Amino acid sequence: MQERTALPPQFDRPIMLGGLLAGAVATPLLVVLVALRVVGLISSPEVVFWMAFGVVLAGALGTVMLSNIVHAALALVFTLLGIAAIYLLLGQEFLALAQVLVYGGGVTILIVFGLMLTNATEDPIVSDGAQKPFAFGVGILLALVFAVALLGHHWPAVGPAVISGAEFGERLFGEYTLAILTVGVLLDIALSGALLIARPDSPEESAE
Amino acid sequence: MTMEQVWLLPAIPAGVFVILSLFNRVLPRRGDFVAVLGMGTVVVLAVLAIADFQGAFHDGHFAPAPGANTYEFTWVNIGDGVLRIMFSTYFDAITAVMVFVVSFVALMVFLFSIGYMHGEERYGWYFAVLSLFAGAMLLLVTTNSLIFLYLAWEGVGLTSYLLIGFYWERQSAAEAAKKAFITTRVGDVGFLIGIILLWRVAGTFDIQELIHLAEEGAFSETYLTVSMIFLFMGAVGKSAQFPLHVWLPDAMEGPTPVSALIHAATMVVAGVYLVARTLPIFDLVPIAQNFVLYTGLFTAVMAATQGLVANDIKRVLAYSTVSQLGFMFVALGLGSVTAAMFHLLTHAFFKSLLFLGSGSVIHATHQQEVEHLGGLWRKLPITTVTFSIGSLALAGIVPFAGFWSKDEILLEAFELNPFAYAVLAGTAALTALYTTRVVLLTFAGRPRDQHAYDHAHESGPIMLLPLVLLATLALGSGFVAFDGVGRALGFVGGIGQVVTSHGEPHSFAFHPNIAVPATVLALLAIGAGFEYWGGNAIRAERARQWAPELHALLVNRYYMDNLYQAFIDRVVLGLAGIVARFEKSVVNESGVDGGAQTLNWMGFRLKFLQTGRIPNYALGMALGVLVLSIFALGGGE
Amino acid sequence: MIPIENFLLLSALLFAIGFYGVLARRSAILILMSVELMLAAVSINFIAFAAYMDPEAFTGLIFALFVIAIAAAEVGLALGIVLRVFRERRSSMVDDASSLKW
Amino acid sequence: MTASDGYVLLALVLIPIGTSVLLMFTPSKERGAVIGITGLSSLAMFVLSVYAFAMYDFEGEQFQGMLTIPWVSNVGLLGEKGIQLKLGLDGMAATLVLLTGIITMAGTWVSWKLTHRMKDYFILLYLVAGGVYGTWVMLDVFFFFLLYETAVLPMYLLIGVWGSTRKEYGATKLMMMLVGASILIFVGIFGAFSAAGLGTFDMEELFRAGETGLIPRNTQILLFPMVAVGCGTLAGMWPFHSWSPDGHASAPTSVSMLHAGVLMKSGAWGVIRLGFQMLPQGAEYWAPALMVIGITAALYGAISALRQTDLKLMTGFSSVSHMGYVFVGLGTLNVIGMSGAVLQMFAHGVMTALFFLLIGGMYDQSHNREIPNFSGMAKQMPIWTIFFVIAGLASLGLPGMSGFIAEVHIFIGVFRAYPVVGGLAVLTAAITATYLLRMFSQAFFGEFNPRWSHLREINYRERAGATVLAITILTMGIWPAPWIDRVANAVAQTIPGVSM
Repeated sequence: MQERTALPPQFDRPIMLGGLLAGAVATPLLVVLVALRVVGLISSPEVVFWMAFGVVLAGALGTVMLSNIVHAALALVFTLLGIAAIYLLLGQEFLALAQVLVYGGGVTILIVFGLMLTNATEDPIVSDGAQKPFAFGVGILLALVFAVALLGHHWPAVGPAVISGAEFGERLFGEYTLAILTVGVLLDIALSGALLIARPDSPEESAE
Repeated sequence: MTMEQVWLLPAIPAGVFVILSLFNRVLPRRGDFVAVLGMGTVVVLAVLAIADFQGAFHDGHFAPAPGANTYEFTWVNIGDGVLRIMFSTYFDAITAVMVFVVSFVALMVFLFSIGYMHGEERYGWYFAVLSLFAGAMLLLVTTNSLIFLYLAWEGVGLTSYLLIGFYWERQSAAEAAKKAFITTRVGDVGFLIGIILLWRVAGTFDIQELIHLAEEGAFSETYLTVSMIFLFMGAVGKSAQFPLHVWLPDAMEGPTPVSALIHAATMVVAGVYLVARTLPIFDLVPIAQNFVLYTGLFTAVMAATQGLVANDIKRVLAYSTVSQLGFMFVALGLGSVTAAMFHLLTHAFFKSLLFLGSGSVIHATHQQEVEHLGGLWRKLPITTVTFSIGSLALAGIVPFAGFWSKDEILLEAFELNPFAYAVLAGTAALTALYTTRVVLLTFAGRPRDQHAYDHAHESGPIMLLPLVLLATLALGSGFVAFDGVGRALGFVGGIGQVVTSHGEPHSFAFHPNIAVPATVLALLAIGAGFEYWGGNAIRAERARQWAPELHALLVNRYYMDNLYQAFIDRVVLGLAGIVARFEKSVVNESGVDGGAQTLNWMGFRLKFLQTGRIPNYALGMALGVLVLSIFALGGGE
Repeated sequence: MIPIENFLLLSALLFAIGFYGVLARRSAILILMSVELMLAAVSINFIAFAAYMDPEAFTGLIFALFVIAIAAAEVGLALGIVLRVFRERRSSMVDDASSLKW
Repeated sequence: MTASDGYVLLALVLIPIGTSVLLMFTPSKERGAVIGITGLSSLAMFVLSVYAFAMYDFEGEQFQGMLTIPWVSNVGLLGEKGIQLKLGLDGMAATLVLLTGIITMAGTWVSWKLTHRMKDYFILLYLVAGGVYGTWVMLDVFFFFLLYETAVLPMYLLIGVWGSTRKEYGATKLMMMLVGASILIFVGIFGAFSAAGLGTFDMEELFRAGETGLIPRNTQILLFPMVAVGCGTLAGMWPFHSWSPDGHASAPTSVSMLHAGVLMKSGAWGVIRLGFQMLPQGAEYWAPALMVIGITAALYGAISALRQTDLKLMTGFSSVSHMGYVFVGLGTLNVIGMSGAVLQMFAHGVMTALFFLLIGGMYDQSHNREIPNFSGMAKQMPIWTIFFVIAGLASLGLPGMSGFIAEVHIFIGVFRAYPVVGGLAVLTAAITATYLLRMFSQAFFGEFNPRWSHLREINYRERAGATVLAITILTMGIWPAPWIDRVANAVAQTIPGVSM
C-alpha cells in the first residue's frame, strides 16, 4: 500500500506555465474567430473547426516537442479529443464517439500505464535523438509536399454528408459483419500477444 | 583382283590388327602366323592388281578405261556436295610401285621379326601394330582422297609412335616416340592447312581432280604456291627433311625390323610419294618446286656428313636414309617422278636389307655401337655378304640397284641444275665413305668387344631368308629400268616410261659421262674408307683430332636438337609459363576471386550502414517516402 | 460549409508533425505517441474524403474505424514490447536497443 | 520419327527425374536396390537415346516427335500459346541425346563403388541427367531454362559433398559463376520474349520472330552477348572458364564425366538455341567476336595445359581448349563449321568423359594426380593405359577417331571464312599433341615407379564404361555419316542466316 503523496514539485510550474501559454494564445484566437463570426465572414461550424484546428495542432506540437514524457502524453490527449471534434464537424457522430472512447480513453490509459511501468515516472525528462535537425527538415519538407499536392488540386465544392449513428450501425453490422468480426479477432489476438510478450517468462525474472 | 578392288589391300592388315590386338593372348604363337598370312595374301593381291594394271596397257601408253582404276564411296556429304569427302582409290604406276614395295618389304620384315622378336613380352602386340602400320601405309598409297591420305598419314604416324616406343620401359624410347610424333605433327599442321587451302578453292579432295583443276588454272599462282609449300611441310615432317629431320635418328630406339620397315623403306618415303603424286601441281609453281629441290639438296648433304661420325650402326643407316630421301626430293624438285620413284624402289630394298642386316648383327651381339663391333665376318658370313651387297648398292657401285637409280637422279640434275649435280655427286662420295666405314668397323678387323664377339652366332633361317631375298633385289632391281627388262615384265616401253604417268614419258637413259665419274668418285671414297678404317682405327682417330670442332659439330648434329630443346624450353614453355601466370593472377585471382573479394569488401564496408538504431532506419525510410512522393507529384502533372 | 481543403491541410500538418516526432525522439513511448498522431491524420483524411466525395460507398468510414481498432491493438502490442525491452535493458530508449547492428 | 515418339522424348526427361524421386524413397542401406534401380534406369535411358538417335529421320521435318501440352495461357503477359510443355527433336539434339545416354550409363556404372551416401549421390546425379535431357528436347524457352538450371544446381552439392582436394572452393566458384551467368541468360530470354511481343515462350514462334525481324535487329545485337556469355560460361568460354579447371579437379569421377561430357555441352547448346536460332541477326553481328574468343580459348587452353602437372587440371584446360573449337565453329556461320561445332560437342563429350573416368579410376586407389609422380604406369595398368591413349589420341585429333571428324569440319569451315584463324586452329591441334604426349611419356612410359606397385587395374565396371566410350569414339571416327547427316541437315534447316 502506497502512501498518498502530493504532486511532485517538478510537475507544478510547467503545468501552470503551459496553461498560461495556452490561454495567452487561445484567447486572441477565440476573440478573432468570434469577431469574424459576428461580422459574418465565417459560419459557426467554421469557428468550431478553427478552434479544433488550433487545439489539434497545438497538442500535436506539444506531443513531439515537450521534453517531459508525462506532459507529452497530456498534450496527446488534447489532440485526440480535438480530432473527435473534427469528426463531428464531418458529420460522423459514431466515429467521434469511438475516437473519444478508444483514443481519449483506452489508448491514453495504456500509454500512461506504459509510462508508469517503465521508469518514466521517476525520470520523465528525455532528450531527443541526434538526428533531430534532419527530422525537422524531413517534417517541413513533407508538410510542403503535402501542401503542394493539396493546393495544386481543384477540389469540388460540396459539403459533408451526415451519417447518423443508427445508419452507421446498420451498415456496419449488415455489409461489414465479417470485417468487423475479423477486426475483433485481430484485437483479441494482438492483446493476447501483448500479454505474452510482456509477461515475465521465468520466476526469477518476475521476482525482480 | 582388279585395280578398283585395291581397297582390299589396306583392309586385310587392318582386320589382322583387330584380330591380333583383341586375341593375341588366346591364339597359338601369339598369332604371328595370322599377321604373316595376312601380309602374304596382300603381296599376292598386290601382284594381281599390278598385273591387272599392266594388262590395261596397250601401244606403250598408259590409258586404262576411265574409272576402271578407281573406286569411290561417299563418306561424308554435307549440303549435297558442299563438303563431300569420298573414300576413293586410284591405281597408276606410282601406286603400283608403292604397293609392291610396301607389301613386299613388309612381308620380309614380318618374317624377319618372327626370329628377331622371338620371346618378347609383347610379341603379339608387336605384330598387331605392325599389321596396322601396313594397312595404313597401303591405304596411304592407294587412296585418291587427300583426307584419307591424311588419315592414313596420321595412322602411320601413330603406329610409328607405338613402335618406336615399343620398349617403353626405356625412358629414351618413350622420349624418342614422343619426339617423332610431335615433330611429324608439326609438319602435319602444314599438310592439313595445305589440304584445306586446296579444297577452299577447288571444293574437292580428289587428287586427280585437283591436278586437273590446277592445270586448268582454277588457282591463282601465289595461292597455289602457298598451298603447295604448306602441303610440302607434311612431306618434310614425314620424310625427315631439314629442319624436321631430328626425329628419325632417335626413332632408332624402336626394334630394328621396325626401323627397316617404317623408318627406311616405307613410311619415311610417304613424303616422297606425296610430292610425286602431286608433282603435276608442283610443276605449275616453280617456287614451290625449287623449295622442294633445295630442301632435299641441303638435307642430303647435311645428313651424309652426320652419318660420317655416328657410332650407332642404326643411326648411321638412319642418317643415310635421311640423305637418300634428300636425293629423292632433289629428283622431284627437278620434276622427275621417274628418277625419284626408281630411287625409292631400289632404296626400299637395299635400305631395308641394311637394317635387317644390322638387326641380325644386333641380334647376334646385343651391341649396336660400331666401335664395339668388328671382325664379325667370321661369325656371321651370310649377314656380312648380304650387308655388303646392301652397302654397295647404297654406295652406288655398278651393277647394284642403287647405282642405276642414283645415276638417274644425277643425270637429271646434270641436265637441269649443275649446282645440284655437283652437290649430289659430292654427297654420293660421302655416302660411299660412311658406308665403307660401317662395313669395315662392323665386320672387318679385330673384335673390339671380345665378349660380344664370342657369343655371336648366325641367325636362323627365318631371319636369313628375308636377307637373301632382299639382297637379290638389291642386286637386281636396278635392271628393271632397262627397256628390255621392263618389256619382259610386261610393261610396254619399260618401267621408266610407266612410272611417268603424267606428262612426257621419260624412258631410262644411261650416260657414261655421268656414270663413270660418279662411279670413280664412289670407288675413290671406298678406297679412302679402307685407308682410314681398314685394319687399325688410329688414322680415324687422327682425323678426328685434326678438326675437333668440326667433329663436335657433326657429332652434335649441328646442334639442331639443342636448338629445338632451347626453343621448347625457352619459348614454348616460357609462353606457357606466362599464360599460366596470366591465368593465375589475372583470370583467377583478379577476375573471379578478385570479383568475389571486392563484393566481400563492399559488404564489409556497407554493413556499417546497419547501425541497429531504429531512428536511423526510420529516417532512411522517410527520405525514401519523400523522394517517391516527389516523383509521384511530378509524374501526376 | 467548410471546404475539404481545410481538413486535408489539418491532416497534412498533423501527419508531418507526427513524422517529425517519430524521427526525432528517443523514447519508444514517445515514438509510439507520434505514430498515433500519424494514424489520426490518416483517419481524418479517410473520413473527410468519405464524407465529401462518396458518402454512399461507406468504405472510408469503415477504414477509419479499422484504423482506430488496429491502432488500439498496435498500442497494446507495442507497449508490451516496450515493457519487455525495458525489462531487458533497463531503458526504453530506442537507440539503446541496437543489438541488430552489423 | 512418328508423332508418338514425343512420349519417348518426354520419357527421357521423366525417367531420370523419376529415378531421383524413387531413390528418395529407397532406404539408403539397401545398396543393392540403389544399384538395381540406377542400373535399370540408365539402361532404359541409353536404349531410348539410341532409339531417338536412330529413328530420327534426317531427311524429314526439322523437329520430329513433337509433343505439346499447354500449361499456362492467356494470363498476364502470356498469350494464346503462353507456356507449354513442348518437346521435339532436331538432328543436333538427337546427337546430344545419344551423348547423354552413353555418358550417363558409363557414369552410373563407375559410381557404384561409391561408399559415402551413394543413394543421395544418385538422386542428385539423375537430377542433373534429367535436366540435361530437358535442355536437348524442350522447345519451350521457359522449360528450357528451368531444366537448364535443374541441371546446374545439383552440381554444387555433388562437388561440395563428394568431391576431393579443394572441393568447397571449386564448388562455390563453379556455382557462383554459373548462377551469375544464368542471370544474363534470364535477361536475354525475357528481353527476347518481350521484344517479340507474342506472349509466348514457344521456341518455334520465337525462332520465327528472330528470323523475320519481329525481334528488332538492334535488340538482337544487344541480347546476343548476354545469352552467349551466359550460356558460354557453362560451356567454358574464355575468359569465363576459370570455374572449369577447378570444378573438374575437385569433382568426383562421374560428376566430372557428366559435367564436362554433357553439361558443358548444354552451355554451348544454349548459345545455339537461344543465340543462333532465336537471335540470328545478333548472332550474325557477333559471330566474328565469337570466333576470336573461340580461337583464343583454344590456344590459351592448350598452352595452359602444357604447364599443368595435375591430370585433372590438364584435362580441364584441355576442355577449355576443345570447347574453344566449338565457338570457332559456331563463329564461322557456315554449315560445315557449325556442324563441326556440334560434332565437336559430341566428340569432346565422349573423350573427356573417358579421360575423367580413367583418372578417377586411378585416383581412387592412388590419391595422387600429379603427373611427375607417375612413371611407367603402363606396366602396372596396361588396360588403363590403352584406354587413356585412345582418349588422348581422340583428343589430339588423330584421324580415325571422333575428334578428327569434328575438328576437320571446324577447320574446313573456318578456312572458308577466315583462313588465318584456321591456321591457328590447326596449330592448336599440334600443341594438344604436345601436352598429351608429354604426359604419356612421363606418366605411362619409362621405368616403372615401384611406389605404385600396390595399384591394381581398373575394375570391370570401369572397363565396361571405358569400352562403351572408346567404341563410340572409334565408331564415329570410322563411320561418321550418321552423325554428320543429322547434324548438318539440322544446322542447314534450323539455323537462319547460315551459309552453305
